[in-house]
Amino acid sequence: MNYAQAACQALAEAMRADARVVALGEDVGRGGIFGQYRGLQQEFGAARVIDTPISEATIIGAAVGMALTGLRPVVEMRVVDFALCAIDEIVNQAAKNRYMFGGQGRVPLVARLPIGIWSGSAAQHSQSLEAWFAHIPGLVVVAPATPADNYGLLAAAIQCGDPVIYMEHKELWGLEGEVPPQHTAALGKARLARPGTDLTLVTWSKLVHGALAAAGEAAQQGVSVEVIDLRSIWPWDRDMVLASAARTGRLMVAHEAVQAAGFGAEIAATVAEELGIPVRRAGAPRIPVGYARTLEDAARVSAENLLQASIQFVSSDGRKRSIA
Amino acid sequence: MNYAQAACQALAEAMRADARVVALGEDVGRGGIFGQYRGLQQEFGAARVIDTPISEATIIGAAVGMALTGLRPVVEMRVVDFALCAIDEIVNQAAKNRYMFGGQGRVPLVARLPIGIWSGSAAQHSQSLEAWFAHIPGLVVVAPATPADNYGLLAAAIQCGDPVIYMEHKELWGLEGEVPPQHTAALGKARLARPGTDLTLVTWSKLVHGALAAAGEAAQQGVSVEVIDLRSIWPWDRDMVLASAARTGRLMVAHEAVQAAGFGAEIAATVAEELGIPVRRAGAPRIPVGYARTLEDAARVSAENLLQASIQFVSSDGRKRSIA
Amino acid sequence: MPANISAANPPHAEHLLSLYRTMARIRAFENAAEETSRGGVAVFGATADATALVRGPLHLSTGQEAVAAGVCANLERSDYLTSTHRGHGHTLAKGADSTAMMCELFGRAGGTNKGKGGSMHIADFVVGMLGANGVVAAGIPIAVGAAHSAKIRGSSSIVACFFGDGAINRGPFLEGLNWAKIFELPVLFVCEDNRYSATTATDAMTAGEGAAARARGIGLPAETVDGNDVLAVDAAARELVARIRAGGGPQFLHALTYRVKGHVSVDAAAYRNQGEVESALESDPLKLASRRLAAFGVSAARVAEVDAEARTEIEAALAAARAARSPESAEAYADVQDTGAGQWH
Amino acid sequence: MPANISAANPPHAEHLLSLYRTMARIRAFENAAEETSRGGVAVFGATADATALVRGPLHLSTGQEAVAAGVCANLERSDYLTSTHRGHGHTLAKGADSTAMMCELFGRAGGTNKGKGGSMHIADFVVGMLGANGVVAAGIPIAVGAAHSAKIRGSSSIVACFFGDGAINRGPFLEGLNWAKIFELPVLFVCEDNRYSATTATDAMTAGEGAAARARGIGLPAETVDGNDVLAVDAAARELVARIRAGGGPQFLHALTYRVKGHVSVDAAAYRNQGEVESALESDPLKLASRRLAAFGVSAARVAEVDAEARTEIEAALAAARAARSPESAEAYADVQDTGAGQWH
Ligand SMILES: Cc1ncc(C[n+]2csc(CCOP(=O)(O)OP(=O)(O)O)c2C)c(N)n1
Ligand SMILES: Cc1ncc(C[n+]2csc(CCOP(=O)(O)OP(=O)(O)O)c2C)c(N)n1
Ligand SMILES: [Mg+2]
Ligand SMILES: [Mg+2]
Repeated sequence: MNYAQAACQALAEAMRADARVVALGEDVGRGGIFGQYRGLQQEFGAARVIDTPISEATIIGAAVGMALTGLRPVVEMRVVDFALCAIDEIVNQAAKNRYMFGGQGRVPLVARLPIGIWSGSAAQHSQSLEAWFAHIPGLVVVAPATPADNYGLLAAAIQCGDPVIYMEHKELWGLEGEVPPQHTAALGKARLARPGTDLTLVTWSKLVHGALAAAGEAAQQGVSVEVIDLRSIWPWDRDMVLASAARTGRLMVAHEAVQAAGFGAEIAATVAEELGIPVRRAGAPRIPVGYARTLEDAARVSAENLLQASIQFVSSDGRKRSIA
Repeated sequence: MNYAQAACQALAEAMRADARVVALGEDVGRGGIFGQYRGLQQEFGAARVIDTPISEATIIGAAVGMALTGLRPVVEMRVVDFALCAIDEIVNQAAKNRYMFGGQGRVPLVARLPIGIWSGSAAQHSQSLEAWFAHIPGLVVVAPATPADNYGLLAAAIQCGDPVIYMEHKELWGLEGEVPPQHTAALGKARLARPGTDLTLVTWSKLVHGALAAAGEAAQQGVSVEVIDLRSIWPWDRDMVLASAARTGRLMVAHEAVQAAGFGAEIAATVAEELGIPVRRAGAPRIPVGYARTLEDAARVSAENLLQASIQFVSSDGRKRSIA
Repeated sequence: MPANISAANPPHAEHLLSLYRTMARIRAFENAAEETSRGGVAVFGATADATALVRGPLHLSTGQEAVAAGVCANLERSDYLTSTHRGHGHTLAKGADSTAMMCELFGRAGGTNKGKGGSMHIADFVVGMLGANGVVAAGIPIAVGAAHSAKIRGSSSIVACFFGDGAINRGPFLEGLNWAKIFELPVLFVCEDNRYSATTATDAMTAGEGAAARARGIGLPAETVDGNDVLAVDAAARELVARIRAGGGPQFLHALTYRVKGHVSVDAAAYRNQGEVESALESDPLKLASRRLAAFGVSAARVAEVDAEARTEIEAALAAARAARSPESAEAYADVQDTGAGQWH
Repeated sequence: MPANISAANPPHAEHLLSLYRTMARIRAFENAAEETSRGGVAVFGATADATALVRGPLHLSTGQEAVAAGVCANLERSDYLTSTHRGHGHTLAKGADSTAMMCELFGRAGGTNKGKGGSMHIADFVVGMLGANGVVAAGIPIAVGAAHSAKIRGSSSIVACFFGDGAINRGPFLEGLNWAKIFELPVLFVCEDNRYSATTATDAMTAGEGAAARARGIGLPAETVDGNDVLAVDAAARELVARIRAGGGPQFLHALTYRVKGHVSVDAAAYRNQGEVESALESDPLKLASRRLAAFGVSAARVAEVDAEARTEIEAALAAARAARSPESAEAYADVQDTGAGQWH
């Protein structure tokens, strides 16, 4: 089953089990442009799988109104970049509603905002903004890396009673992988993707696959890298990360997002505060993603980057500059 | 001269010197609701100090069009919270324009997005989102703490050829302070607000004043805190911060913004990576700002908090938990 | 309070008196709120001190009460309502308890929002009041979603969506009306046109013929009404609500009124001319209604009694709010979210 | 190429031939782009491989060329234009060089955008083309700002602002039109209505009578035109542009056309019925124009010659783009910003 089909199945099962679950967004009636809603309008009808106008602000805003009044909307934004047209609705409305109104209402909506570089699509279609949403109280933020987790985490997100920013990856839709029957994945729990002893490498989304490739290669070179697939960005699995980092004595965080003020900073800062061990980050340079492949590649964090950074880190004293 | 007047003067001088400088936004014609545009429409006319409809998306979008075609717009958003209605225009348009079009155009606009808790105004008027903009390539991010810097930095921002997110503080408008004639302040340069030897405390905006109060008190208690007013969030003055932290051996970053994924994480992570010294953060809890004073106070970082955190930090071994 | 029909007061007089009562309660509530808000906010040159009981920006609907009263008289408790930053009137008219509301304005734990929202976020979900909103026009999509939900759930609830004249220049106005119409949703859009957007006369910022013309351009039937004449508002709303309940889809009401006070309580509104305000005061909705009541043969004493009752109610609300407790600091950490709620992480 | 007026080809025929030439160039450019884009993007079930010369989503305006040609024939080089994701036609018609454009689609350093933008962000500021845009409706406020700027600077430039039928349901449509009208700005809004928004038939998503009715609701004069008839578009645009240049404020043109291809090049558009497409092909704008040319007495050979010239031009563009160099990695770090540009910090 591929990543798109896995999400589709989780949504279909949720819709079968609970009449309150609806889906809405542009092009969902024809299955979504990535096939992530395939067959759903046929099964559940146009009243529950709702084609909408190109009105991102109102797609989210209406979902808030739906959620407050008894539905559990799953909201399609196509890519996180377009959700920037609906930020008031996500941040000022969905995220704050429960608090601002003293718990009178709840906003159980799932907003699908895929992240990542979408090859050849350039600056306005290639952003990874998970750090933004982690910064906003009231939101849960999820970023599945595999078909199994896209199944399990989407199911969990629909169950969650609060707004979930559900960040699939723009280029994982076709990824094949096994989805064990009745597979579950809990919000806030990371996955130990590969055990290791010299270095803890924390990452999420598509880069998990790059990290695993790097770890495999590093092992050949005698460096044992533990790879953690964070899966949830908020809440993030501090326990697993801190335990692993305490054990290996070194932490590296890698993400596709721009490194500056990315979520890697939160993890690195936390580990530095809590454990005082050496930390490193590997994120994208602070440049927009360019169109030409050479430019796009300059904005990518590759398996090769992670391999080199890991080996260099393990063989260093842990600080980048000496204190004069 | 107060903080609002200082900005007003910088803008007036820029408008006198350069016919390309215009100001636009809601209520600017009556001086702005904080007096930050007082007298400007009288002096420069309604064609250059432009009253606009309540259309945040188009206020920024139009400013992009103006900037591309020869003007230097200064854009009023009242508070950063309302700028959330214009995020596509800031992030996908203003920030990426120069790059995406291969340098054909430049977007010399200054968007004024005041941050901070605005007492009694609750969740939708009390956010500090500087970390968001620091994460976006193409943007400069500024947060002045004093009338002098609001004068000098606004002047510098108007000179800057790229989009500047200019973040005054919602509660500093009435702050009085001296503005030396011909005062200048460079983008990207921090200010050593108070020298010290035991701990480097980096902060910005209104909290600079809280940090100075805490440092004064700490000195009484025998702890010498160096306070750095960062002033620019992007680019941030790595040189000054790293040099100071290397000297004192301890870094604390404090900000009014939510601590989780705040810009303090970037600074703490950088210092940990570069120097391997103990780091700490003091930001707001991850909760929306509540209305009642007790609730609002729970979301504030106070001078008292900073004092306690500083003293505890200096007297600790630098890590929060012991590695088992 | 059910209308007390007697021979001396024929039904239409009683109905008007009941509308008047709603307006009088709103007026009394807001006068009290204004009184207790002095020193509460730093804006328009005012400085805040720590003494105010009502903190932060306080937006009064003084002079606009007929819109809230006339529209809400046609709503059931099970209907929904979304409002703006200027929402006390809508909330009271929808049936919220004035004591719980005053407690909220005082930031008390027993307020409608547990002290978390204040005036600008006043809400009472139990009576279907889904919230004031600090962001202009942001209530529109939420209202539309609530109506969409009612339709999907097969509920008979309808939604009244209030917004100001300034809001029709924001994107969600277009998006929300379009959405409501293509899905034929049960929403009554109410543009409460008080001629101002903060310090700006809205007219100069609004192209074309205004709210109703725009609504029609998006395919919605639209009526314009004298928003200071509570009977006119009531009659128009009755008609539009009946169409909505009959499945006629979204309807639009443009109510012309006037913002008698400043934008927020500390705004002296020196930017407009006093003559304009004075002539507007001539058509104060309570004044108009009491003249009409007199014409209907309702005695001045009876009207004064209603005024007095309203004042008494609000005095009691004030006293209760004064005595009520503030939330504990720890309560700041509740109601955030179930998964991932913490203090710092 | 200046029109070559002769006795055999009276002026209107030469004018039509020149419009035809623009359309033929667009058609040839897009056919070539489509050809070289195979394997370039993962969407609609397609998978991307590394071989494509044109990468990423490629949106073709095949069948819509008359709108670009007819409108831009009335613009000066000093006028501005903003476009959408489907912007090759507008860009060529505004005067951009096809080789520089093809280089951009190939991601070459010598492309209009130095390889940084690609098809979806094609721009040529030298001819006033301020950019395609990957965000629906986002060009509208930018166009309005450019017009506002022209007015402030006392420039005589006007702005043509192209957007699709789907864009009229986004907030910036309302905000931008309102803004243009209250400031009486020199903008020609052009809704290029190809009946589809990605896989969705726009009609069902659009309340009321559509684009022109909405524009009128906001106070703008609006005309509707057959967008496949290049002479009709040209005539309507000439009239509206003349009004704008005469200080008549913003004008609105609703051009009805049809999206012949899928949303992006890999979209087979299986969601619509083939009959619809076939009947649309009957009124293909090039076909219509060549029939009209024949009626005007222009020989088929003359038309074929124009077609051939267009193909030759695009062959040359393709060859140049194939031969051109890609940007160096280091160029990824240029054009970000002056202050605060760095690699990671
Ligand atoms: C998106 C947004 N922009 C600006 C503001 C600041 N603001 C608060 S109320 C107001 C005026 C609103 O005018 P109108 O909609 O007519 O409502 P009124 O205040 O007259 O009731 C403004 C500009 C805001 N709250 N939200
Ligand atoms: C704000 C936003 N939402 C969604 C998209 C995805 N998208 C790209 S083109 C398109 C359809 C646009 O339809 P229309 O405006 O009619 O233009 P057309 O493609 O027909 O030329 C959509 C939904 C986008 N680019 N931007
Ligand atoms: Mg108003
Ligand atoms: Mg279209």
